[in-house]
Amino acid sequence: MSPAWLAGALDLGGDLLVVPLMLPVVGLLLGLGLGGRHLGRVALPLMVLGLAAALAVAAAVFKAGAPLHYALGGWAPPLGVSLKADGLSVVLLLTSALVVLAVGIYAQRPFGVAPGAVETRSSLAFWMLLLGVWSGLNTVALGQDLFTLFVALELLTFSAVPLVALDGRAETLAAALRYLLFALLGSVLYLLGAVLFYGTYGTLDIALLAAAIGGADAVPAPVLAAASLMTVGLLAKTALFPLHLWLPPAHAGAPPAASAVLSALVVKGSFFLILRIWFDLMPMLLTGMAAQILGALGVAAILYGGLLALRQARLKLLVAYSTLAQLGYLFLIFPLAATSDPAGSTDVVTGGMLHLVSHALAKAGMFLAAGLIAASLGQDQISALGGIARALPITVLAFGLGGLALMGLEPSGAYLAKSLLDGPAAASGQWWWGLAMQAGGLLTAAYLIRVFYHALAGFSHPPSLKSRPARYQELVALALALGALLLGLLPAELLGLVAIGRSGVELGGLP
Amino acid sequence: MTELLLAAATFVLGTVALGLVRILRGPTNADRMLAAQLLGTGGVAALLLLGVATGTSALAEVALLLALLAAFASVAFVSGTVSRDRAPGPDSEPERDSG
Amino acid sequence: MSGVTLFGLCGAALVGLGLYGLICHPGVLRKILAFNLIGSGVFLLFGVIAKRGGGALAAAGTGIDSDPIPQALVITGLVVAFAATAIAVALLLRLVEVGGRGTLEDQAPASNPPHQGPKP
Amino acid sequence: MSLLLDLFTVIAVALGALFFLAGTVGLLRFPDTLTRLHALTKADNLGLGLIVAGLLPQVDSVVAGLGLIAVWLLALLAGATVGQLLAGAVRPPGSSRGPDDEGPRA
Amino acid sequence: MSMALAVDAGLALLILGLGLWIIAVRSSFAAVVGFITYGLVLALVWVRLAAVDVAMTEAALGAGLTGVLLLGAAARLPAEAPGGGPSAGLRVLVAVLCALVAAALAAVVLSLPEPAPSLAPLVAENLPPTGVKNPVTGVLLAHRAIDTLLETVVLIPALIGVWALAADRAWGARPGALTPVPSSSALTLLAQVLPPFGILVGIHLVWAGADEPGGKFQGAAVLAAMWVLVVMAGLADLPKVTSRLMRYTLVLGPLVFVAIGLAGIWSAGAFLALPEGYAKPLIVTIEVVLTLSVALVLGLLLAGPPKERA
Repeated sequence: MSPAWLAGALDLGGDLLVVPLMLPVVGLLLGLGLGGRHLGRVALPLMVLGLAAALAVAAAVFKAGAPLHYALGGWAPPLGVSLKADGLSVVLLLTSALVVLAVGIYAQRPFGVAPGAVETRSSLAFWMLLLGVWSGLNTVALGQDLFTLFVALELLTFSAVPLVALDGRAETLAAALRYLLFALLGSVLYLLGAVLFYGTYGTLDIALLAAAIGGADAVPAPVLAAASLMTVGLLAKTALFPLHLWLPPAHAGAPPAASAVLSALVVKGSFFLILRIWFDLMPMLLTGMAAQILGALGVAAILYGGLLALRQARLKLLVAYSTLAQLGYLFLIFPLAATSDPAGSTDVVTGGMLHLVSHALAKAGMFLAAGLIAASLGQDQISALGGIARALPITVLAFGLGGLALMGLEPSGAYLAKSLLDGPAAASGQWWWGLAMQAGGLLTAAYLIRVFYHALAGFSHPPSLKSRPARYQELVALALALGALLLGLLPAELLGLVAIGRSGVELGGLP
Repeated sequence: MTELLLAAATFVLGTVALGLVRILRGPTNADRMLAAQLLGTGGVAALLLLGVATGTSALAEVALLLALLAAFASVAFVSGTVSRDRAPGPDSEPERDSG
Repeated sequence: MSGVTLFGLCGAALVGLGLYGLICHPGVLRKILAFNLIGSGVFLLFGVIAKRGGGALAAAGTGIDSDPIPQALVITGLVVAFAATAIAVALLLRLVEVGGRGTLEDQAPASNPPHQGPKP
Repeated sequence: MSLLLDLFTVIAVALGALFFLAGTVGLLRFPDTLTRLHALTKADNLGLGLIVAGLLPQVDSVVAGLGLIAVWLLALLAGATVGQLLAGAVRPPGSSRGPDDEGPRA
Repeated sequence: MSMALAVDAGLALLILGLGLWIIAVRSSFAAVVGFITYGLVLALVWVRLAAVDVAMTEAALGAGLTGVLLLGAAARLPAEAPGGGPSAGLRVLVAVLCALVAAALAAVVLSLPEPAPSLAPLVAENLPPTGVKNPVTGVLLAHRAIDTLLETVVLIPALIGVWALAADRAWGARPGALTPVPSSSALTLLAQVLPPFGILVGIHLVWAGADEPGGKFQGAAVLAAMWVLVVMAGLADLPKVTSRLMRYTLVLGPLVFVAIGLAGIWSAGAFLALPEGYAKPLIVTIEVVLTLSVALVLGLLLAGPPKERA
């Protein structure tokens, strides 16, 4: 199948977008036929292909300098459904492919099946669900129809929730159930918003809706209701404060390979849709109140997540609370972009996406490293980490580098992101957003230094390990963390890729 | 004739809806299931009446589905009550599953 | 007031009712029921919008009495809602089996949940 | 002729509706589950049967008529079985599970 | 007209009353019985909204399969302790907030534009190339085929998610959430007579779905219900979760759909496009294979995770 696909991708440029859309789906379907015994090994080449496809789309978008469009089935919207790859899509496609591939390599040990052994429950479930998450993310990245995006969100949810409860303990089952209830409420609110859009404008296509809303003199009541309902629903899925209750137990309780995917990618899927709604669907509504509220919630998340991370006794819970805080940064782009000129707002979005990628790589690396530490020690109490830096130097280095990237030290992606965000914050006189970022950075440094302190203490007395991680697992975590740390070295032209499809967006155009 | 058949549909629906008071009062779950079953049959009758009244033949198929699935649900109900406790007493609260 | 509008208001009320149940009921099964109630309220709005979209055309004598697109979306949505319910029920039954309870109450949003022993 | 058929429809449908009323009254007024069960299964099946009979003259094709009868037969079968099952479930465990075993043997 | 309005008003009242009952009643079992009744009434509402396809889906899936799933869960749950949940004051606050949400939503519904926008004429105009006469089927399999494809794909992770809740040692066993009813001749008879009839209805729904109301989801739900009935009567065993044949059947439908979609790139110029003149046979092919896969998935979702037999 793959050679034919690649050949098709090569000589049918326009159909390129179908490849990232369908590759994980076909993998998922064939995977069930194949069974858990071989799935882990077969998934790897598929993931490499997926990365190649994402790179090909990125190259095509970069070359064209404009978004790529594709009408599925040859039916143009509003009757049909279309796909679009712009700068934002490319970022999500690439990040997903990278993290999924890294996790795929890491998970060969916990979820692989030795040749000749029988299929186990977790081996089949993990790989199938990982492919499900990936399918959902790629569809979220490319979809342009509000209902298709709903189905993609459900694909993401149905794959992510069982990952949380993969080990079957009562705590993780309860965490998964709570996650599911939040996510389902989110989906149904999103769907409610979508139906109101359809009832008002008779289409679900983002571009057509944006044109219709932009052309109206006043915003009709159903649109306001739809915007708030969809945003609240997606916030519940993204776990923005105060809808975050489900996240820490779910992300901390899942197996490390699953936690990495959940924290790095799954919550970003719903965040991505919030971006689409506010920047592509109704940019003119992004004035005043809405943007300020989202920003304020972001600040609350940064402070709350940071403070609670400081108080955690367990390493994985600390990393999970850190995710809450880091998600908060992403929401600062709404008030900052709303009050900037078009060029400034493009910078802000670029900064936000950079932060998204940086956090995805760093957090995936940290969760994988934390998982290796927990498996080696048999527990993950932070106070009992003494000497671990001597016993597992590469793993601890990976965790540390990921931590540095989170703190936003130069040349990390987060550093570049913050500098892109700081400019507009200062220019528009909104110093308080910059202050919030500084405070968040300090908190991040504080909770990570606590970990480093314990990990480096007792250097002369390495603890006895229950098991040793495989070298390639340590290297995968290290590579992810290094990627996050060196992201800031990307050349400026490549950063321009993110802005493709952004230009000319007039934010807050409505009186 | 159309008005008459519609009126009959309303009447049947109204009466079986009245029977739903049994769902409220119980006392056993079997009584509640009986009321649901009555509503199922009444719904089938109302669908047939509506279908003939409005000339929509597909409604007979909806009625067919309704009858099929209502029977299915009743079997599941019996399977549920039997597996749980063989004789639901006058108290309708589910008992703790001991097995 | 037409029947269609009546069902539209009904859908709005069902969303409110389900929302209350989802937030206030301690039992997970009841939360699942409440979710299904919200879902059906939303689907009902789809149906109302489909019928409204057909109404003007039916009046114009086109022989169309409803917009098929929202109807198709509801069919898709119903299947997805069934799958969601199946996962939720399976999780709940497993939680009862392993943890002996059908609520999520006891371990509410504590930032430091009771110490969990090391994974075997 | 058509008037006669219409008259038949009116009478049969009205009678059927009355049976539904009777079933509801039985469900609400009878003292215990078993008697309610027996009252109900008879009443609603007869009611549905009468309504189907009344509608037969009004449909325009034989297939549609057969469809109506099929719905009724299905409801009859399902109602009878479910009645038996429910009766078995309602009976206390001590008493014999008689009705179940006397049911139509396959 | 007034008679029709009376029917609508009665149905709306019934729906609201049952909704209130489902939320307010104390016993879970009674709430589930209320939910099944609610689904039956909802099917009637869909008929009144001129959505016969949806009415069928609601009757089969919404009331039927979901109802059975929830009944099974209610039967297995331990008794709820009375009380629990938020305090009375908080409840009142939530109730007021929810009432406000409902009221705002109602106001929005009333403010929807008039005349209502509609894609119905566009669908009617573009239905002939698909070769089918039921516009809902046309939308599901041609105009918005990607939604239908993704939705059948979604069911696979959902099923894996359910299976993943098994105990490790039970992997390879048969699904265990369906309680067989103690053998009873009445049930055996029903399980022998009903399925042939139901299978006929299911096949008819799929076959007729191209041109009349009906389609694969409705047909598949009926087939799944019949299968589960036979299993509950103890007349057949569920397949083991490791069964190869079952797994191939599960993915056959979506894979054929993807393959036909990909072939569309070469034969009709776009992914999921159907070549002119072949549209109807291809749609019927997709419907038939999807019915098999979807019926299997629905039945297995109902059957729960694998469990070792005691």
